[in-house]
Amino acid sequence: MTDNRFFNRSELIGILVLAVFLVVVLPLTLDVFRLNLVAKYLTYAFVALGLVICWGYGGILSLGQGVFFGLGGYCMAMFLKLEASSVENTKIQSTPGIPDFMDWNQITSLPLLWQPFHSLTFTILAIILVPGIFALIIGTAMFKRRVGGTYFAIITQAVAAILTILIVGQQGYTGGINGMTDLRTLKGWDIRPDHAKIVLYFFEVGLLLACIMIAQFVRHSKLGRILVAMREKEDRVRFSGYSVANFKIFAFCIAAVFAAIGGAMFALNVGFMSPSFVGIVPSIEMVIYTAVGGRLSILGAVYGTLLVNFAKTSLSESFPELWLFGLGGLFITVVLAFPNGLAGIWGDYVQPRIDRLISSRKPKPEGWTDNSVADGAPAE
Amino acid sequence: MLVGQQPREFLLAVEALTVSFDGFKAVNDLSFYVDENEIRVIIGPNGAGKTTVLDLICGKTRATSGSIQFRGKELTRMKENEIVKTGVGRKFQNPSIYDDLTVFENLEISYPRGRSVFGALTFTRDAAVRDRVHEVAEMIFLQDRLNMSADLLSHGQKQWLEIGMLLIQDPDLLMLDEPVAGMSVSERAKTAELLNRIIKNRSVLVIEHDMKFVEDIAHKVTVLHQGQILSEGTMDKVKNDPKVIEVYLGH
Amino acid sequence: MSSNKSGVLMSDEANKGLLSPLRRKLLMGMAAVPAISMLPRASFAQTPATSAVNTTGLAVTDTEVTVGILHSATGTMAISETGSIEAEKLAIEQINAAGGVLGRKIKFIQEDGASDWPTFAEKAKKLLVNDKVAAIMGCWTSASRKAVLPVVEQYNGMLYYPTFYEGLEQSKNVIYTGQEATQQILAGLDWIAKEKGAKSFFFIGSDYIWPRTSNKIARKHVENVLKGKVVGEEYYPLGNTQFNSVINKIKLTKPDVIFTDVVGGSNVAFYKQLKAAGIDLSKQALLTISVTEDEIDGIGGENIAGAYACMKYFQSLDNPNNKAFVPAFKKMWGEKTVIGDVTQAAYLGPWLWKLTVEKAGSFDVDKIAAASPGVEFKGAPEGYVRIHENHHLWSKTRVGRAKLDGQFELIYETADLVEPDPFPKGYQ
Amino acid sequence: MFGDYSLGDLGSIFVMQGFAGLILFSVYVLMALGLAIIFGQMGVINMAHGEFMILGAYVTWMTSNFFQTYLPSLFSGYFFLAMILAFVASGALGMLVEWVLIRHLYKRPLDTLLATWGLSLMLQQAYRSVFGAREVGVELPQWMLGSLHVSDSIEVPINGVFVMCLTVLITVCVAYVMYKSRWGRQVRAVVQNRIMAGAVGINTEKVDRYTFGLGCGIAGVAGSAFTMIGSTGPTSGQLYIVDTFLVVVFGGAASLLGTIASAFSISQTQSTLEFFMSGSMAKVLTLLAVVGILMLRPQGLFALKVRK
Repeated sequence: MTDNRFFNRSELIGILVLAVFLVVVLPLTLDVFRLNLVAKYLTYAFVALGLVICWGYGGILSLGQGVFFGLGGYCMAMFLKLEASSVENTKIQSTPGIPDFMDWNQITSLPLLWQPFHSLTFTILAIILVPGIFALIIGTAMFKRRVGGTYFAIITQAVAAILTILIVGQQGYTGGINGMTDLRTLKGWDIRPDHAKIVLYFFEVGLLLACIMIAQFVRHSKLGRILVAMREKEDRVRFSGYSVANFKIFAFCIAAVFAAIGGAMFALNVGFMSPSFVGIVPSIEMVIYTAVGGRLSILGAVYGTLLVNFAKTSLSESFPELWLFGLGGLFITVVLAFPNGLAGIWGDYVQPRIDRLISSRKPKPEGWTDNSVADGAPAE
Repeated sequence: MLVGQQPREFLLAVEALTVSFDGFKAVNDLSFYVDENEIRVIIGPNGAGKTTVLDLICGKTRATSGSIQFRGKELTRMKENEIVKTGVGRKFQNPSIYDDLTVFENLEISYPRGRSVFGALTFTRDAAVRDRVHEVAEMIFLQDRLNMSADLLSHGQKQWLEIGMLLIQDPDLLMLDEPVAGMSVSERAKTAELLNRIIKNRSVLVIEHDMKFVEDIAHKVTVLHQGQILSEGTMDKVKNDPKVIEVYLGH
Repeated sequence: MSSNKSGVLMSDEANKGLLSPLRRKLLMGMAAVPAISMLPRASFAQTPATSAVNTTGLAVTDTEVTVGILHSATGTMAISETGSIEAEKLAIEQINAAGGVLGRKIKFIQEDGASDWPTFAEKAKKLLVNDKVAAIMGCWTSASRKAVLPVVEQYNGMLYYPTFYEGLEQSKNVIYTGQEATQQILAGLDWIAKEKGAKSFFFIGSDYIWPRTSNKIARKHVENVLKGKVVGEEYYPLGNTQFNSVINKIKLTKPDVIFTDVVGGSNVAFYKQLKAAGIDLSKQALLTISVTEDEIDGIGGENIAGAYACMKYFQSLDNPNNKAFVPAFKKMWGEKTVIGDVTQAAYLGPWLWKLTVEKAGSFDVDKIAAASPGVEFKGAPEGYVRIHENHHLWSKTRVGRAKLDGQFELIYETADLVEPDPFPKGYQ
Repeated sequence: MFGDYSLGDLGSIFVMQGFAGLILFSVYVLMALGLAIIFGQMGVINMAHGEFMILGAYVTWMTSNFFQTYLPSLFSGYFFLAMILAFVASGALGMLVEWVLIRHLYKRPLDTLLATWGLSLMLQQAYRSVFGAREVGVELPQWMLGSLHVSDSIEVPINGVFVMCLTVLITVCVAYVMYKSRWGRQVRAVVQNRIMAGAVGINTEKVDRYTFGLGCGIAGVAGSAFTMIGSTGPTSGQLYIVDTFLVVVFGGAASLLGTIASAFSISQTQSTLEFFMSGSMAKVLTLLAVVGILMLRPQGLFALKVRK
C-alpha cells in the first residue's frame, strides 16, 4: 500500500517534483531579484491553495479572499511597522515612536488596538486567528442560512469593498491608501538585504509545502470526500446526517487562514502592505490563479499562480499597454476551453501518454493510481 | 401536551400538519401514525402532497403548523442532520448519489461515524467500516462495483446505491420516495426482494405508484388527495373505498 | 550581481523597437523648436571616460545612459499619468537632440506601474537592480511614491517625482519637482481671502492622505492666519460619483469659498452636479488644488468655467520657455493634447537630472544627490526653478481662472519664488 | 447641527436632500435594470456590466463630436439619438458576447463570473487603446445644463429630472416587455424550465441571445445617461459594479419590483446618512446594512416562495 493519510504514490511524486523545483531549480537559475519576485508570487499561491479547498472541493466561490490576505498581511505589517517606528527612527516626528502615518494624522499616542502588536507571539496568533474568526463569523452567518453560490460570491465581494473603504478612510490607524510602507526589521533582523530575501524565500517555500500537506490531508480525509459530495448533492449529505453548514464554514475558514499566511509572508517579503490587496480586483485575480492551475488540483494552484504571474510580469515588461488583453484572454480561454486548468490539461493529455509509456514497459494492475482503492477492496 | 401522553404507542405521530406555499396548502391538517416495524405506503394522484409529507418529516420543508413526533421527539423544530441522528433516513425520488465518488466512498460517507467536522477529519477507514460497506454492497447487488465511479452505474443501480446509503445508516424509520420508478422489470423484482429484506426490524414509509408493488409490501396504505387523507387502511380496504375510486378513476 | 552586463544589453535591445518610431516623429518635431537654442546645451566635445563618471556600475556606456520611466500605463491612474509619461519622453528627446548628457544619449526603459502600488515597488526594484538605470522618472500618487521610496533608498537610486503632494517627506534619493502642500495652498488662500474677502470655507476632498493633509494645512492657515472659519470638511471615497448630498450641505452653509481637492473621475461628477444644482461658479468662489487642464478635458470647460485653481503652471502661461514648450509637446503628442501642472513638472525631471549630472560631472547617485541643491533650470516652462537643500523646488504659486475652452487664465502669481517647506512648523 | 439655520432653510434642504436621494435612486435603478434582466432572469453574473455602460458613454461622446462637427444646428437634440445608438451598440456587443462566450456557460453560473471578468479587462484595454487613457468630456446641449429655479433656496437640476424621467420610461418599457409581451413570456418560460420551453417550440437560443442583448443595451443607455453626471474613461465602469450587484441581489434576483424597492431603500439610506456623516462612512454603513440584511434574509427583499 503506497497510500497514507497525506498522498498516494503519484501525488507524492508530484509534491517531490514541486519541492525540487522550488527548493533547487529556481534558486539555482534565478538571480535574487527574480527569486524575490517568485517569493511574492508564492504568497498568492497560499490563497490559491485555500481556494482549491474552498472553491474546487467545497464549491464555495469567495470573491473576498483579498480580505483575508489583507488581514494577515496587516497583522504582520503592524508588527513590523512598530519595530520600524522606534523613537530613534522617528525623531523627526512631532510624536516620536509611533508609525509615521499616525503622526501625519495628528494621532499622538499609539492606539489601543496596536498595543499588542509589539509582541511577535501575539502577532503570529493574530495572523491565524483574526482572519480565521472573521471567516467563521461570515461563514456562520451565511452558511447557516444557506446562502450559497452566486449570492455568497457577491456578498464576499461587498465585504471586500467595505473593508477597502474602511482601511482607506481610517488612515490614521491603517496608513490609508498608502498602506504601511518601509518595513525594515523582524526582531532586529533586517528583512531588506538580498541574503534576508533568500532566507525568507526558503522559509516561505517551507510554509507553502506545509500548507500543501495540510491541504492533502484534508483532501484525503473523509472530510475531503464530504466536500466533494456536498458540492454535488448537498441535500443528500444533509440527509446523511451531516451539518452541511459546518463543513462549508470549515472549508471557508481554512481558505481564509491560508490566505492570511500568504498575506503575512507578503508583508515580510515585499516590505509593505496596502489596501490594494484587499479589494475586489486582487480577490478575483486570485481566483483566476486557481482556475488556471485547475480548481481541483492542489499542486495546480501553485503552478497556476506562478504561470499567471510570470506571464503578467513578462507581458507588462515587454508590452506594458497590452498585458490586459493577454490576462483577459487567459481568463476566457481557461473558463471556456480548460475548465480544469493546467491540471486538466496534464491529466487529459500528458499523463495518459506517460502512463502508456510506462505500462508498455511494465504492466501494472488496473487502477493502481486510483486513490479510492486505498482500502484494499477487491478490484474488478 | 396531548401527544406527549402516548409516547410509546407509535414510532411516528404526525398531527394536524399543515404547510402552505404562498397561500396554497400543499399539506392540510394531516394526521397519521406509524407503528414500530410497520410498512406504510402513501399513494395518491400527482400533486396530492406525498413528497411534501416526506420533506416535512425529514426537515427539508418547514411546517407552517402542526407537529411531527418521532419516538416522542418533536421533529419540526430540529435541523435536518439532527433528524437523521434520531433515526430517520430518506431516499429521494431521483437517485441522489455522488457521481464523482466511487460506490465505496458513497457508502462510506453514509456510515454513521465521524459526522462532525473534526470527526470527519480524523475518520479512519478501519475494518469495521470496510466490513459494513462490503456487507451492504452485497445486499444491494453492487459488491463487484465498489471501486467504480458512481456515475457509471445504471439508473436502477443508482437507486439501489441510494437505498444502500440509507441502510448503512441503519435508520429506525426508512422513507422511500418511489423506489422502483424507472426500473426495468427484472430490476423491479430485485428491488422488491431487496426491500423485503431490509424492512425487517424497522418501520418504512414508502411513496409508490406501482400498485402491484404496493400490494406486495404494504401493511397499511394511506391515500392522500389535495394535502389531506382521503382514506387509510389495508390495501383491500382502500381499493374498495368509493372516494378513492372517484379520485383515481373519476372525471 | 555586480556587473550584470547582459541584462543591460538585453534591455537596450528591447528598447530599440519602442524608441525608433517615436524618435523619428520627434526629430521631425524638433526642427520646429527654436527655443532649444535657449536651453542650456552640453558641449559636444566633452565626453569624459565612462569609468570616471560612473563608479557604481550604472547602465552607462561611452555613448549611452539608461534611465527608467515608471508610471501607470494601465489601470485607473493611467488617466492622470499619461501626461507625465509624454512629458518625460519629450524632455529626453530634446536633451538627446541637444547633445545628451555628458556626451551620452539617454535611453529609457518604460515600466508599467499598473495603478498598483506593489507593482510600482517591484518595477522600481527591477529598474534599479536589473537594468541599473541612472535615474527613475516616475510615480504619480503619493501611495506609489511611498511604495517606491524604500526601494530607491535601499538600492541608492534617484527618483524624480512630478506630482504636487502633501509634503512630510524628504529623501536624499528623491527630487520633488512638484509643489509640496504649503507651496501650493498658502499663497492661494491668502490671495482668495484678500481678493474675495473670504471668511468661511467649505473643504471637500477625496478620502486619502493628500487631500486630508492638504486640508489640515489649509484649515490651520484659515483659522490661525486668516482668522476665518471652516464651515464644513467632507471626504468621499475615491471614484465616488454622487455629490448631491454634499452640494446640499454647501448650499446650507453658504461658504464664501469652496476649497476642493477631489481627484480623478470623481471630479467630473462633482463639477457636473455642482453646475446642475445651480451653483454658479462665477458668483460662488471655488478654489481647487486638484484640477489641471488634464482634468478639465474630462469635466468639460462649460461645467467648471469660473473656478479658481491654485497651481504653479498653466498651459496658457505667457513666457518664452512655455511658448516653445507647448508647440513642441503638441507636435509630439497631437494638437488636442493638453498640458497640466503635473505634466510640466514631469518635464522638469529629465532636465534637472541632466543639469545636475553635468554640475556633478558624474552619474553617481551620491554625487548627484549632493550636487542637486542649487541646480537652476532657466528653461522651465513655468519659468525659473531651483532645487532647494531639501530636494524640493523653489517655484511660484499661481492662481488661474478656468475658462470655457478648458484653459486657465492667469489671475495672480506670487512675486517671488516660494520656498519649499515639507515639514511646515505650526501646520502639523 | 441644525441650530444655526432658519426653518425655511431647513425645509428647503430637506426637499433638496430628498431630491438628491431620488436622483441617486434613479441612477441605481438605471444601473441595475440591465443586470436584473441578465442576472435575475438568466442567472449570468456579468462582471463586464460596467464596461457595457461605458460603451454607451463613449458612443454618446462620439455622437456629440459628430454633431458638433457636422450638424451643429441639431446639437441640442443629439442626446436622444445618442441614447438610441448607445442601446444598439451595447446591445449588439452583448449579443455577440452571448454568442461567443456566454452560451457555453449557462450550466456554470460561477464560471460566467470569471469569463466576463476577463471580458471586462479586455474591454477596458480596448477602450484605452481606441479612445486613449484620458477621460473624455461629453459636451451636453445647453438646455440640459443648469437647474430649474423653484424658490431662492430650492433648485432642481435639469439633468436630474431628465435621468428620473428616463428611468421611469425605461422601467415601464422593461416591465411591459418582460411581463406583458409575448416575448417576455417566452423569456420567463425559458428561465423557469429551459427544456420544457424548448419542447413547446420556443427557440431558447434566440431568446437567450436577445435577453442578454436587451440587458446590455439598457446598460448602454444607462451609460449614456451617466455622461451627464459622471466621468467617462476606460476604467469608469468598474466604479459601478459592486453597487449594481448589491442592488440586484438585495432586491431579490428575479424580481423587477424588488430591484426598484432595493434601489430605493439603498439610495435613501445612503443619501440620508451622507447628510449626517462623511461620504466614506455613509458608504460603509450603507453597504454594511445591505450585507447584514442579506445575511438575515438571503433571498433579498422580494422573492418568490416556491417549492423546489
